[in-house]
Amino acid sequence: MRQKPRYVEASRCTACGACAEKCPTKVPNEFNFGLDEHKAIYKDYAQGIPSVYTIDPTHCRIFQGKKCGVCAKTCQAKAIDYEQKEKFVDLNVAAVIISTGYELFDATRISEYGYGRLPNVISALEMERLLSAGGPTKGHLTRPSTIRAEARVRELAKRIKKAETDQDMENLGRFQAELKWLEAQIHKHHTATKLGFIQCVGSRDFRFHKYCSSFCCMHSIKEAIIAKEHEPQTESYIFYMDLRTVGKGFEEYKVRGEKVSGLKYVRGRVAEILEDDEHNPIVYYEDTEERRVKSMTLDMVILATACSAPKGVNPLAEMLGVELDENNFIKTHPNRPLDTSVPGIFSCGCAQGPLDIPESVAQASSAAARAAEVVMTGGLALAM
Amino acid sequence: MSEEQFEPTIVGFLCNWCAYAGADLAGVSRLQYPPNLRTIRSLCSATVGSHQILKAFQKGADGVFVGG
Amino acid sequence: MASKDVLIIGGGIAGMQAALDLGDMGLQAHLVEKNPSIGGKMAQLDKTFPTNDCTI
Amino acid sequence: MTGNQKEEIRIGVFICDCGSNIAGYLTMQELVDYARTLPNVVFVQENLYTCSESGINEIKQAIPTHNLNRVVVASCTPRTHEPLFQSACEEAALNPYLFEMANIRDQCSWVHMREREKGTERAKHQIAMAVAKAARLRELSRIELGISHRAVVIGGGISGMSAAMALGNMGYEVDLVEKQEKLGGLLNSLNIVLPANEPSSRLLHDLAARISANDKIIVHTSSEVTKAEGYVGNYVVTIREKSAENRVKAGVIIVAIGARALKPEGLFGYNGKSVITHLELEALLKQGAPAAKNVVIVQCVGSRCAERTYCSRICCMTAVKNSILLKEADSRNKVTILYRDMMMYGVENEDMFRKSKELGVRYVAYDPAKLPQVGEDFVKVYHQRMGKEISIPAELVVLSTPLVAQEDAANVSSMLKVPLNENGFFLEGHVKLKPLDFATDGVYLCGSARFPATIREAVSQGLGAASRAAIVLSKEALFTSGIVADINTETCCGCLGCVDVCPYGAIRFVEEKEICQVNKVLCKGCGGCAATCPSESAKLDGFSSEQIYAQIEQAFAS
Repeated sequence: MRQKPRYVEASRCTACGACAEKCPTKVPNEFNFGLDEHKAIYKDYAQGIPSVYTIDPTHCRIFQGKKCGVCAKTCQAKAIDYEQKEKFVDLNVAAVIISTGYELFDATRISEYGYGRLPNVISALEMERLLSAGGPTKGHLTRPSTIRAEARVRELAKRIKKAETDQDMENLGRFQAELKWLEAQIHKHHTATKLGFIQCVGSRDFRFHKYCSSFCCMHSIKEAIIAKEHEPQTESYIFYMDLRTVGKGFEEYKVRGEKVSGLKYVRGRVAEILEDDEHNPIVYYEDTEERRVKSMTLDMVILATACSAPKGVNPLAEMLGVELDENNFIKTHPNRPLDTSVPGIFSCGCAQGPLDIPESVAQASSAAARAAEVVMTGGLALAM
Repeated sequence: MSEEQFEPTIVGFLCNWCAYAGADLAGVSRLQYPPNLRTIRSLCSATVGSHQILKAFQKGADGVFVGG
Repeated sequence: MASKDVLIIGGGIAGMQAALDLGDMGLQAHLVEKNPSIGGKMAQLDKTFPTNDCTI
Repeated sequence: MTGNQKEEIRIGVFICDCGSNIAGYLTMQELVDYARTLPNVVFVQENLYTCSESGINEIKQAIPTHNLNRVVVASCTPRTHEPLFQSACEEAALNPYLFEMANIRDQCSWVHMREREKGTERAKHQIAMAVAKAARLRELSRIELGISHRAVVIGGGISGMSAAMALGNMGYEVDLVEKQEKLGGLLNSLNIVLPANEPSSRLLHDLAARISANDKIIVHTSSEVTKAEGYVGNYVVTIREKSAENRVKAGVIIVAIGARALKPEGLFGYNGKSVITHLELEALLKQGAPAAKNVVIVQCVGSRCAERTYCSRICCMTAVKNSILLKEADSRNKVTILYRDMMMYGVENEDMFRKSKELGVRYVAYDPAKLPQVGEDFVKVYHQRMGKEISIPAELVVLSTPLVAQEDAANVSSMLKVPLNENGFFLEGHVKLKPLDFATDGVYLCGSARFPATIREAVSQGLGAASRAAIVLSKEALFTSGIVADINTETCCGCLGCVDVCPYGAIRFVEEKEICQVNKVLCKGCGGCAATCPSESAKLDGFSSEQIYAQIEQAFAS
């Protein structure tokens, strides 16, 4: 096992955050999908465990050969250690549980949906971060085009200042014009209130994953309901093939979404997404109930991206000798849902295929039970 | 007492599992609020009885906040 | 003596729960996560249905 | 305890700088000076980091040196650091419940970073409040309980068998109690099961053989659990086997009573002959394919409706599985599935769904407002895409009915004091994070008793429930929390208010004395009873009214 260095001594760090406050380097925040920034010494999220900060060596000035060391000076607990090396730890174990989870399908592969190209087409997990009080917009549904425009406004303000000191009249005029135009734009479509949720993005699609990702129907319905709670004017349209409300309380939740939160469920596959000149996405879809091709202009589109096997799973599977299925999920025995092709190695959660949270939690306990059986019988239970 | 000088004291009964944790998180996130609150940790907002709320007013609270 | 430890690869909700169960049974569980914090995708969720509880 | 009350109260206060996190925004010297003036405070110390090794050592040394019998730490939040400081007290031979914290970082210095003076004022009050509470703290102890290292599993279907198997393999004694004559539950009535694609009997025989080979597992068939008394670690369960009654001691109980298929009397012309259920179809398929050339399967019969609001999860895949078997028996058979949404979630289901389409199974979506009409040898349905009603020939109509709660679910629920939801399925501790636990410790849940589950899911949940149960069984003893409720026997008038609000079933009405009594083992210290009690007889040790009043008073101290 290889332990990556944090460059922060975990036993000393008190997670006070003074280092991050003083750190001069800003880095796009991957946890929030680059919708905001954190410092080069950071924690993924405020309640993260272990409650210890980590230095990102690809951005920290010290690791870029520049002068800095601010965090080491700030830290009174003397926890910063730029010399920390990666550690190799050998473990002797009786059982292994693979719970490597999943990766989200890369929606840029469906070019007709414009993800990555159209600013107001986002993924469902990005939507989570927008809705989160701990996220980049503190839970306000600011359109990503606006977030970008606001960042540009801040940058322009800086540039204008510089142009003023440098007496660079040519650029000054240009920047001022852009600033004026942007400021007018920002106020026009600040908050997204007309939302479209597109289901089966990468799932149930022969080009990508044939399978159903199981959790996305409920995920979209939940996001639409929460969006309505945040902003009562919100209108949401969910474009689906089948709404798979198979869990406990799911069907009831779906019905509540329609009756109480006014969600509109539209049975139909979306063919393409374009945008108008105000970055409003236009969705073209086939309404199968009315048997017509229609279009709808929205403020923001949320793609329910599929559950894909994580990329790193192949070398891991090879190392452990476990078989994968055709989708690169860990293959399990049909009647023994935790057992992989190798005795003593178990798998739970989305590593073995799409699952929702309670099923994952239940499986995790089951995997623990299987591992405990092996440990407590000294391996005898493997034969069972 | 003039309006400008009025400094209310607010007693906050906070549930250990949510509102108290929320107040901690406000700190972790360095959110700033006026220092007029005095917090009391309770194990559940259901434990905060009317007697305790009345006691707080009786002793001079200008407001009582029950978070849970 | 044969090892009584269990290795868990991946510190999302499933890995965490498996580690907790094993730990609570008194077994040594090694939870390996490639990111600085455990929690996986679930930590990125805002709230969960049907109760709309927060996830953390 | 009386000796304690007379003893002089000597409080030590430790004020943490947290590097610059507190010291940078509050005036520490003022806090130290102020703390010295508080009643009962005999020692005050400022630390750079109270939680560091040296800070902890200072607490441990100060307790004997200054004869402290209460400790207050003013620093960060008790939610993360209380256990650390409590164990420091314990190591210095001070009862850990004589410790209190004042939160002057997360809830003070960090949120008043630009208001040194008023922030310091607030910190003073928070310290005074903690000191006042500390003066009123009582020694509490954790109660130690023995454990019966034995489990009772109620229900011998696939999930109960899996749970028993796992616990048996871990070395625990298990009583597996099944009402019917043989193990297997619903699986006994099924034909081919998925995803193994083999007769259900194979899976059943395999599991039953492994169970009978395990000498830790005692199987009780034609048996019922009639009574369960006690609490986690110490249940006494009465099992009625035929006419004999047996009492066993068990540490945990697993509820695996399963579910039953709804018989759709009065729906869609159900007659058990030409209009049948899937269970009846599976029985026919075991004998070979039925003679019908035209089969129509109707989904959501008696589910996703006003009467039963839920989707039963497994009926779509059952319908698709059987449609494939009908097609494979004779490819000329015409099979049509009338559906609302095809709930073919996951990898294998979607594969199977596609396979059925390749074999020529037809799918027609229907609108629940325009239900299909079952006639003599046809089914009429409004075809949404064609925009008109069509008539499909059908010699055999199969109704996909949901799994519904067992008739005795309510009995089991009241016997074990665990809740049911509005549809009669057992209600887990938390829908996302504790799917196999109940709020009550020591009772666990798996399989279709919780909610309709596939075979794989039922197996997985059975094993999972075993894991949750093993957490209790693996311990030599259980310790209760020190912070539990207590009801004053003098003032309690037996109004039962507390019994109603207690979510853990920890309060009992003692009839002979007409008062309520707390079972300290089950009590989780939530304090609901204390808030409800009209006479303030119910108190929460460690959060008593007296202590809170003292805190309130100090919130205004000048």
